[in-house]
Amino acid sequence: MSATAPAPSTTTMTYREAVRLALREELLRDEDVFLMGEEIGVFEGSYKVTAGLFREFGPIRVRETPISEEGFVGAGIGAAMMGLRPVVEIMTLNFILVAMDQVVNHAAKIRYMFGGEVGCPLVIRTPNGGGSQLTAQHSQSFEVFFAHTPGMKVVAPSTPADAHGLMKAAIRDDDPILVVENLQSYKVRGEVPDDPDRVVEIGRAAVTREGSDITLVAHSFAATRALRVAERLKRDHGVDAEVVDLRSLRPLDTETVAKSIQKTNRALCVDEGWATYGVSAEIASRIQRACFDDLDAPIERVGLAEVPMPYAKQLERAAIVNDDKIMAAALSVLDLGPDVFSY
Amino acid sequence: MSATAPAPSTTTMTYREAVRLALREELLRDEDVFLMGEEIGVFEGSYKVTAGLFREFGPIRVRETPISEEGFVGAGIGAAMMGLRPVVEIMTLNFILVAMDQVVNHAAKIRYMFGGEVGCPLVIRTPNGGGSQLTAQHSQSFEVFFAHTPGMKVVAPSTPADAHGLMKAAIRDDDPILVVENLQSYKVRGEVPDDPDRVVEIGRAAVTREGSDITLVAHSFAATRALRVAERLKRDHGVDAEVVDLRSLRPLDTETVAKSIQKTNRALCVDEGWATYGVSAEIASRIQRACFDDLDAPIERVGLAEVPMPYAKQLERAAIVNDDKIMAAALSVLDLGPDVFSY
Amino acid sequence: MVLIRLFEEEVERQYKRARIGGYCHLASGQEGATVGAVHSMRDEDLLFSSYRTHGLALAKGVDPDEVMGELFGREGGSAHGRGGSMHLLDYSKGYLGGWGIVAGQLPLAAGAALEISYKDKRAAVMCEMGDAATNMGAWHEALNLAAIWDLPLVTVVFNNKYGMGTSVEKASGEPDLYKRAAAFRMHGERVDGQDVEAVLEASERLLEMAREERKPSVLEIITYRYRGHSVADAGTAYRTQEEMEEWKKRDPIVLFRERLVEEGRATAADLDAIDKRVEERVVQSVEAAEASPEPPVSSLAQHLYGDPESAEQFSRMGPGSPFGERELVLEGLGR
Amino acid sequence: MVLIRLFEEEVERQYKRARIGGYCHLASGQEGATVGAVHSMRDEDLLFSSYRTHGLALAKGVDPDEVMGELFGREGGSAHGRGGSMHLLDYSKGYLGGWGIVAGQLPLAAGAALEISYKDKRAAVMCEMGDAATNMGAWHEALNLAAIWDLPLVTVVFNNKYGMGTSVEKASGEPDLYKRAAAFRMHGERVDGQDVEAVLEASERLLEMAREERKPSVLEIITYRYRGHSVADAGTAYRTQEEMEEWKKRDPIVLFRERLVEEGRATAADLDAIDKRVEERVVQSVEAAEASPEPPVSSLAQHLYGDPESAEQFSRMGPGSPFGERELVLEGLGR
Ligand SMILES: Cc1ncc(C[n+]2csc(CCOP(=O)(O)OP(=O)(O)O)c2C)c(N)n1
Ligand SMILES: Cc1ncc(C[n+]2csc(CCOP(=O)(O)OP(=O)(O)O)c2C)c(N)n1
Ligand SMILES: [Mg+2]
Ligand SMILES: [Mg+2]
Repeated sequence: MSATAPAPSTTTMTYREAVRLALREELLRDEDVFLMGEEIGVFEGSYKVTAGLFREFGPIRVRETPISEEGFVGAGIGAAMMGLRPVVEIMTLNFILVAMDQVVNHAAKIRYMFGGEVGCPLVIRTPNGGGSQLTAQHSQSFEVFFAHTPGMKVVAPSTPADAHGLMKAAIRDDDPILVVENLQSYKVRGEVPDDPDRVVEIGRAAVTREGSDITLVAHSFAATRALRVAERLKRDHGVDAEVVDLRSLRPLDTETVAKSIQKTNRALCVDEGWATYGVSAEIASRIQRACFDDLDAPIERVGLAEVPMPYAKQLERAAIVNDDKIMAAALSVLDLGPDVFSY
Repeated sequence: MSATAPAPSTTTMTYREAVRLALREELLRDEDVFLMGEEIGVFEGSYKVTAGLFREFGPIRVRETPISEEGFVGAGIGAAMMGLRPVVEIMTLNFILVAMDQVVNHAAKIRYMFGGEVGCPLVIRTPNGGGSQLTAQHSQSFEVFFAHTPGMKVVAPSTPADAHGLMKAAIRDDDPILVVENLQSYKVRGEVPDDPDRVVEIGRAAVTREGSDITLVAHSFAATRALRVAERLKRDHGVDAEVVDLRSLRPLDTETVAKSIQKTNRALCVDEGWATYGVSAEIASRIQRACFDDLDAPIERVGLAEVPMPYAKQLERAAIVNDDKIMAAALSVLDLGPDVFSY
Repeated sequence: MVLIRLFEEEVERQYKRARIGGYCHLASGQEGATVGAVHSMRDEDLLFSSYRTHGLALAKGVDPDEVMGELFGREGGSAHGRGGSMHLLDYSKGYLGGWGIVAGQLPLAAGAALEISYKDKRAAVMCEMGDAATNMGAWHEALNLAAIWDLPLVTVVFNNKYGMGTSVEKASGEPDLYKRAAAFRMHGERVDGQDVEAVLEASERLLEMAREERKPSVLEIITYRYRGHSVADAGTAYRTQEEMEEWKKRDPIVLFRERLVEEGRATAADLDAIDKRVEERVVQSVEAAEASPEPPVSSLAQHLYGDPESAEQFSRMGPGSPFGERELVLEGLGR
Repeated sequence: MVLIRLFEEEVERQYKRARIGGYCHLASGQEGATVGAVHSMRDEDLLFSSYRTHGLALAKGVDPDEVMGELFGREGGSAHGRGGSMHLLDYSKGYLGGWGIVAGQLPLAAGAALEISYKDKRAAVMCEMGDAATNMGAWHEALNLAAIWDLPLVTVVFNNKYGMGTSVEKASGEPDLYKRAAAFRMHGERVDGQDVEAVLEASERLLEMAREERKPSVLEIITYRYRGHSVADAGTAYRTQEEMEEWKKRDPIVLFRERLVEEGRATAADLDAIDKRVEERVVQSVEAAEASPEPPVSSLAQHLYGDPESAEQFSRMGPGSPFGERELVLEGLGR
């Protein structure tokens, strides 16, 4: 950024409001953009993300659907092939499984399979995550399925500014994108630049805190937790942790992650989802290669206990990733605490 | 095995015949076992795996279904909850996506979500793989989706003996299991012990070739390729490669893999599927940890080009994993050939 | 019906006191549909349902202590505190679970009916679902299988007019939902869910048809939920006050009570006595739930897999800890 | 019809010479259905189909050179050799693709119809599918959406009696497939597919209804495939020789030819001349395919993503090489 540019003005808002603002701005900007999903109209969205938009834009631009995820995700794909820019809400990530074939076997394949003759500028937005006793069928974070699929792009912002900027970039992008929101992130507050033309480039991680002793790598709400833990590490242990917020899972910005670890020589990957065959597996496997000569300790991972989410409060608390677990894991990687990984 | 035990007699057969034999033996052994799937009866199976079984066991034990994967996978789950042991064939792995919700949100959750009050002894068997110009929607290997899911078990045998023994173990197991077969493996020949009581334990990798210079880690048809490449490495370069056939992806036998690499100090993971967020990511990320002080070189991975499978022969050939690519990659890891990973 | 009504009122109170968490879907207004459908079932018949479970579980004979225990997340709950409100289950009572994915339970119910047919048992499966679930692909596939395989399956559509905030008319091309059975040459019919005896008659007949003739069917029960979709929904954004009032005039409990007294089948005093016993039963269920222990954190990994060997298998997995051991090390650090 | 028949006969020859690979689904016997359905479409109407594509593509006006080129896996193919037999597409001609997942194309077709409605265009979408695809959940969801949203969609079911080796009667609870439209209060009708003019009349009328009145519909076309499900299937295990012979007596090409001559609308000589021209056209398409270059291996990663920035984005991904670079390094090592 040039030194003479005026500091852009910003507005403080929640993540939820930032997503809503992005949707509204894009609806205003481009007539081909429309929203589609269950209860996003009169009901204003199950998590109120689309509140007010039905009243403002009406039933064509904000299209309410029956419970038919396979049908309306597919309809989004077909409309996108024809040049519209549908933004399809899946009430929570868990329900996308009934539309899996449409996403993985159709949306992700279209441009390549037809030799570039037709594209699919589709956005699917949906919250993942757990932590409110919603149990096994309603608390998952398997965005890795989509990150594994060539032809898809996957972003998972953690801040209001990124939620706003990446949503806008996704809507303007020519390829199918899964935008992973997060039930816990919705109430996170932050500054969002007052600039309807600002987008955040897809495929770039952000160093959200600089440090020299360890790198915490995370995405979505885990990146928010990682920042909090970094502050605690500083306060309680004088440790300077660097935090890399992946923001985008596909494309994955290995370079930014590797550069950080080449500096800190230690890494902990944090992921709200299951670790095994999860996002952190790819990160760790890339880092061990890119930073082979730089690592002072093995790359460690913290993830959801590898069980379906239990209901009882204390079981759920034991299962999910929380600040204390990340803290203990980081201290372990730093050799400043007990080895929590010797299971 | 005790030294006095007589060498068990064996029969040479194809992988396809070994699967069929396992199914037949289990149908004979347990009346609660039944097969279900598209075209597995009169048509004898799209890949002829079930040939002859409909004639022998009739339409109740070998149940033909309409094209309704979500419906009949779910019916398999419901029947399994009631104590039957359904073996559901999905014609190829690609089609399981329409039943994804039934597998991931239902089968995998049942026992845990209901506090152990009811189980789901279901087998889903299906071939993965590409290599015959079957293109984008028919050439995938995303078994990692299921390996990521707690509650599921996933096995992926490469030899006729394992195909036989693991299928039988899967049918007798009390949990939902995906048995990944492979279109290329079906014609692989090998010895199968003549013992209808033999099962292969789920969750144990096999060292299929001993060596000291590098470990090739693979599953399914890639493990067959790895063995062939190991022989070539010996013949052409005097290199002794050890081959670990994972056989089971969940549970994953990290111990056997780690022990091998602690000996060879070098590792190449081979996977017919996409590498990014794929099976090899988990392997590499576990090895870097378990073998942190043992590795002489970064763990490398070979996978399918990260595109939907193209049709044109030479594009498909360029996309898939083949012996020559594995060879070149292994030499690169061994510092005996050009660096093929410096992309 | 009274037990269900009062039980759910207590559930709402406990929810507001944060003794119950997660999603909580109440069904006041639907008791006629629930009791009418389920009371015609035999012990050997099996019931599958959606996430709106409490009444169905109680009607199928699940112990109120176990239902309340589950809502409290206790070991004494019907799923030992792992499932919560949406995932009650009592295998011994033939209640095969509450399920959270709309229409996801339909294929499972078809599978349970397949088992009955496979074993040639004299029993039937009833599968409860909401009106909106008829728009899911799983409905189509499961019913088609039931039709071509002659499965003893009665699919019961609780048509309470809305799926969350979306009316049946808006969501379904054919809003006379029972007519959708015709796509499978299957018998379908509609009944007034506020008249518990009418429901009872219909469901008894269709269950019998399933059990004896192996003929599957669809029973659409017209009813209404007074409350929002879940405790989190006020339920007023998408429907009018008048509509709600109108429906309350035909409350299934009041209607049945009036009929019983009118026809001399019971006195008001008899019924008051029942109400009183029921009230006590509800209080007792809360006490039982409170007395039941919380599942210990050390049991986090329990019940993931069935066979006793698997613990050993999984302990060999080491890094990545797919059996949750890592989390156990970190136990007590919850925040 | 003759073009399609002869073209596919040539395709089979080329397949046996291994010039064409992968799955290859022929449709001889179904030409009356294909031409009748598609020739009533306007240029601005859109066609989606299953994997049994060749005839549909040709009927919608896709250049035979491009079809044969695609089957040969050449740059000149309609998908530049990336799609093969199942995935022909010509956007400019309104042919929106052959698709390989049974019923997977239905929701897409509904989405294209939604675009027409969104933009208020005077056009319609036709979606071809097989009989067996009516048993998939996607059928149910897509048609329901078309119904409630008044989408200009004509769903055409090519009922050739079998899905692979499974008969319609065995697979579908309601084997009169057009009646399944009633589950969405949608118009459905059935027509004889061996009579190309009857099909033409019906499809023209239904397309018009979609275009002008925004009324979706189902058209079931009764027809037969002479060959197996794909080139790999002999097609004899599940049906009798008599049945096949019976159907061949009502060959759509022969019937139409006879009618034209009988009614004096063409002479045998006219028709022979057409046949000859068509034969030449087929030969020419093979020549064109042979002359077209193979896609270079260096283009392996091309067309994965649309925006020109993505190459740069992906090159930063490094290890794991999601853009296929590693494979390019290994190029030429194919075995
Ligand atoms: C596949 C899927 N999509 C969305 C949801 C979220 N959801 C839960 S209940 C519900 C409404 C269901 O309505 P209906 O079937 O009429 O049952 P009711 O709630 O009225 O009893 C929705 C949209 C879900 N659980 N599953
Ligand atoms: C979801 C799915 N399941 C299975 C298959 C394999 N398969 C391809 S075509 C086919 C038969 C389809 O029959 P029908 O719909 O009648 O069309 P037809 O082949 O007769 O034209 C099957 C089972 C598939 N492609 N997709
Ligand atoms: Mg409802
Ligand atoms: Mg057919």
